[in-house]
Amino acid sequence: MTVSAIRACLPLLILAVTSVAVMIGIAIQRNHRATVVISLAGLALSFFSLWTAYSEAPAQITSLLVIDQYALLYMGFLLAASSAVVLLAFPYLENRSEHKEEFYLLAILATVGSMVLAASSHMASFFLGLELLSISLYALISYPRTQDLPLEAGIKYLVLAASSSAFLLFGLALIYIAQGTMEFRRMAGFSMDSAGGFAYLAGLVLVVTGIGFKLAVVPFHLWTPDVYQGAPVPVTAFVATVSKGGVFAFLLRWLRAGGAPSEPVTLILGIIAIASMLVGNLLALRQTNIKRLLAYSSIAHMGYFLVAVVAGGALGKAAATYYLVAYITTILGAFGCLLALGNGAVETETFDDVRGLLWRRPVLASVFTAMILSLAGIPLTAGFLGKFYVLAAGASATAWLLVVVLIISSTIGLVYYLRIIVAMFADSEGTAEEVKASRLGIGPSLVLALLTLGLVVLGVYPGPLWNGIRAAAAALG
Amino acid sequence: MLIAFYFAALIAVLTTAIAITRRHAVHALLYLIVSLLAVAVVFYIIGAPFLAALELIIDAGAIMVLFLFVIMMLNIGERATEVETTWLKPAVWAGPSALATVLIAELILVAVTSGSSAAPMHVVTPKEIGVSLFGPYAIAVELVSLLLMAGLVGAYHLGRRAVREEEQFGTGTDARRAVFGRDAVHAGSDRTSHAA
Amino acid sequence: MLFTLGLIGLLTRRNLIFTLMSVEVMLNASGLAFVAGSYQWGRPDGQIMFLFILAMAAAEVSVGLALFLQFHRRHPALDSDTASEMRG
Amino acid sequence: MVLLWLVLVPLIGGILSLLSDRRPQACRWIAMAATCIDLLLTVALWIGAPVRQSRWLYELDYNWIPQFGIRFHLAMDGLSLALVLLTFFLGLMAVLASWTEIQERVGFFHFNLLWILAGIIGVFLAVDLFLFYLFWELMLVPMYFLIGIWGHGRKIYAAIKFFIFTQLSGLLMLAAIVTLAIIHQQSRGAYSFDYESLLNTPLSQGTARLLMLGFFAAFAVKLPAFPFHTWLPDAHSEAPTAGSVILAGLLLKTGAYGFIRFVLPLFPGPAYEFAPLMMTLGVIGVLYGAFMATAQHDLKRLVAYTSVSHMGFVLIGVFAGNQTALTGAFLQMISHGISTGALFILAGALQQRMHTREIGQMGGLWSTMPALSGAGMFFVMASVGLPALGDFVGEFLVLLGAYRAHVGVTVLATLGIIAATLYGLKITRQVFQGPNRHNWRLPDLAAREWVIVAPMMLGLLWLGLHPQPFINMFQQLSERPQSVAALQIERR
Repeated sequence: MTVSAIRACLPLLILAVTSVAVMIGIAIQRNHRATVVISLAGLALSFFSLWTAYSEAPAQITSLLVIDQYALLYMGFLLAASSAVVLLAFPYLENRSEHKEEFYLLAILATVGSMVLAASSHMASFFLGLELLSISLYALISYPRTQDLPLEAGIKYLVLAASSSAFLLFGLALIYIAQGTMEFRRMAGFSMDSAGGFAYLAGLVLVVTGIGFKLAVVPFHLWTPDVYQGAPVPVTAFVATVSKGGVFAFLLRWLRAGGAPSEPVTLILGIIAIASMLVGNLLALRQTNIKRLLAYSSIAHMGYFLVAVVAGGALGKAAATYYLVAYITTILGAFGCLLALGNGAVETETFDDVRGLLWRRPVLASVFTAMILSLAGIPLTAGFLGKFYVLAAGASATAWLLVVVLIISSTIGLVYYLRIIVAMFADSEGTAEEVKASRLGIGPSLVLALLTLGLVVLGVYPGPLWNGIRAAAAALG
Repeated sequence: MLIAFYFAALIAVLTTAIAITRRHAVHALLYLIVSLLAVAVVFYIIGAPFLAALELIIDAGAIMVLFLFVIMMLNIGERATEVETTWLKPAVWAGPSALATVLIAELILVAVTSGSSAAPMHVVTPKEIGVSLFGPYAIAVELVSLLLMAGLVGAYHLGRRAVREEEQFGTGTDARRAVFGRDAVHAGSDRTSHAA
Repeated sequence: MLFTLGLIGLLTRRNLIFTLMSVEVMLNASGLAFVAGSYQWGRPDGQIMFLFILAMAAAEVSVGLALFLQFHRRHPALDSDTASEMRG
Repeated sequence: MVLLWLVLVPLIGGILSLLSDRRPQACRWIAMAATCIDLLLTVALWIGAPVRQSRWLYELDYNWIPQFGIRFHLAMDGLSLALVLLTFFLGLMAVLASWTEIQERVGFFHFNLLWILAGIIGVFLAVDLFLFYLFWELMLVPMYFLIGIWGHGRKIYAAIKFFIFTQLSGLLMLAAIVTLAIIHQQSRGAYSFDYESLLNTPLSQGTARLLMLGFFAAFAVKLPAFPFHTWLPDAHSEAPTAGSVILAGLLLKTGAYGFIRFVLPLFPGPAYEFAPLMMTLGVIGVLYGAFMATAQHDLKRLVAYTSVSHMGFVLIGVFAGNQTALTGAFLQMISHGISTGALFILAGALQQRMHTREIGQMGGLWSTMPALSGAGMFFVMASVGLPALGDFVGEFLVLLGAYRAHVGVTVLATLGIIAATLYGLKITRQVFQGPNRHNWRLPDLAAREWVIVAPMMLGLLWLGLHPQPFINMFQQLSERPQSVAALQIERR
């Protein structure tokens, strides 16, 4: 390992060291606040070391990792999202009786896994990053291990994720058998017609299955609603942002590194995209639990991403990335609001819980409304510009079917987003007993404020970020 | 050689099929172990003796014992004793042990004949694995260590009893500690075996 | 072949221990495939991959079993059908 | 800079009134001040309008998202000037009309009201298509709240229906806009959403047709043209008075404005091709709206259907393909905004007094409220198209122009005017005149209501007796794009 290589993967190293530090800290003395401080410090240090790494980019670290502008950009998003989750989780965990500290340890490990995904250029690192992420998530999802719902969610996730990993591995193995290499770069020149073409194809399909599971797209979406509902809110936010973000970063790079997206994969992804958009939105219509609703809507959102991915080209990649950033910001904000609404013991879940919210806690309700509007893709929010870029990507690739489905399904989506808003604006006279509003801590308030700001900035003035994304996408090749 | 390969593979498939159709968890587990043994033999035959050993030690050994522990722990209670008596019947052990014997015989056969085998075969030695593990795959090894750490922490957190739970699972503690001890040992063995 | 069997096991058995075992079989099958690939190309990569799979399987199983233990304390049946309080 | 303030003042006013939610009276004054300021600004712009040299009277242009060629580009010509004037006039009336009607969450109400106005102004001023879409959407959300929170009856249903119709069509338009920009990029090498540069984008016949349909969807729903009108009666009748006024008086105009500003100049070829179809739709709208209106029992629903009828005239006028009809459509837009707005205000006033909108429950109101009934009669007559009032001029010019384009259409549309007298008579007979069977004893127009009704009457009279300033505003101050397009149609 040369010095420059170390500098290049400094963000990863720092975070890994942080996880060890947190563990040692826990071993010495359990102190919730100190653990949070260490974790945040680690995340922040790692974030700032991105610039150090940037000076070395692009760097190929052995054959496993490639630290280029693209990877660093995604790492930045992931780190930011992870920090937000940590800040949001603090008051949530503060009110619980069990051990709290391991949460941060696991969250940091999962973030490392996700970052490795963003930078991986080799099957082994991809697989290990993914597993690091999943295994941390199993434990995180069932973190309140004495309650039924989280346990159930954790078991469901475990069983399905483990089998999807097996699928993925088998697919990777088939590709390996067909090609004899595990580096993505070297796979590019492989042609379908040569020997092992069938194994390669089967392997591709299996890999797409595995990735599809992590992204929770139809037809691999079955776990999503249960996990979203069952897991504690910070973890749900984590699953929705850091986990999906990492896998998504990988997907883009993989398609890119394997040459132009090969025909069958694009076709499969296109079908998946359409199915996800429609199924996600239609099923979301029937939900009364907000967390489940957001789960189904996330399925639909993944469908929108895939539209940009399928569209391909420089515009498609950049659009997908922008959409991801917008989505991360928004969904973090939405879950942050849900967190702020609950008071530790009770989680806010149903429409009834938010009924008349506007008149009880106007500021929070406004923030939540902004988040929902962004999810729905109403102008002046990040979500709109994301959707705009995706639409532009789809139109420039003349994928008309996808564009039309996108339009129709996002109109369907409006119906249930509006239902949430309507519930918030309805009269609260019906629910006479006022939920005792817990005071928001400084951390969550800060996060929510920043997220709202980000939402508006992304929605109104996307120029700088868009430039960065374009550059990063260009670095991808 | 080829016959031996297919024979071992056949046993692997057969025992797996039996394993997943058994009603009793312990029976299934026993057959599964035999299946893993068969896979280990296959590894040996196709030139990965080091992996064959690892498969034996870790997969068939550690992980399966982990399963066994948990299955046993789950049955702690009133009906545990009578269930346990049925487990220990010789009939249960007959099938797996017979198959295992066959495998061992085959392994010995292969080991004896392999020296004289005509087919030139690339055998990946432990040294070769070690070199590439700490060469190009050094980062991956670090990742594995993080992975194991995550597993450890997660299992520790989830397995811990709830603070205010009744003491009815009193005997479980030691066993669980053993489980995690095993995990740690396993992690250690993984690392040390890399060094080999 | 092993992989398919594992898959069948996964789909048919409801008992959680069995599901986990089936997953184990599937992982093992993938590992076998990697080793076979390594054999075919005469390179150690596949075998190293198998090592990683082994490690990951161990971690996964330990977390999974811990989860099941916890679950068992609440629902002694250990049947994944009882785990359906939430609408699927 | 003034253009920016036109948009900003309502936005800021809205936020101010939201902040002073605790004191309802303050909110009302803030809202009134904001609309007044803007109204005065607009009048000043009108008076101080320079002699035209370029296409626009006033212009404002900033870079916004350069990567996509998106600019913050506002511009005003005669057409938008007139519509902006109408917007603030009706906005002021809407604020006054809801002075006593709205008692709950006053701050938030006025916030929504002012933001809708800002959105509408933006729509009228934006000449960057992306910006245009943005304002187009900005109108929707507050309108949704307005109907959904302060409406009556099945307000949620009406609000959602309104939202979904407009949003779906809006997204289609967005897709068309994006495609247009991409085609521009392919032919000229740079993305652009700017109106003027897109005007010169070369389009193949088929693409132009498809794109036009995208725009058409959005504008036809807003207008509303015949098959897309079903959201309108629900939304209009369930909305609070101010909401109905803005919906009928202003939101519908954005659809017509879109046709005149974008569809005709951007896609002259397809516009010409589709013109017969559009005029047919217009005629159907005229007749269908009029007959449906006659059959209604709900006063607000009745007025809502008259809007469908009147906007049918506008559609005919826009696609008739000559300057006369286009001018007629323009005048019709303005006067319909005033007359229908006034009718909704009066219907709201009646509802506030009688707590019903059933026409069957009314009758003989003349005896107890002579002033209100008189005003009602006046506006009904205007709506029916009585000479000397605004609507008459518009309809007359539309028919005159349409006669040149297509005789059959004109004859049928004239039938629509006759049908209009039917519903006009129905309102007059069953609401204001006849025996007072239910023995209503109700207070007559209050001073505040006089303040609302009188200017609207004056406005209609002005439009009816001396429409020349407005015609000038339309023909001279903004002649180029519209008339060019119209002439293009004529020439082929």
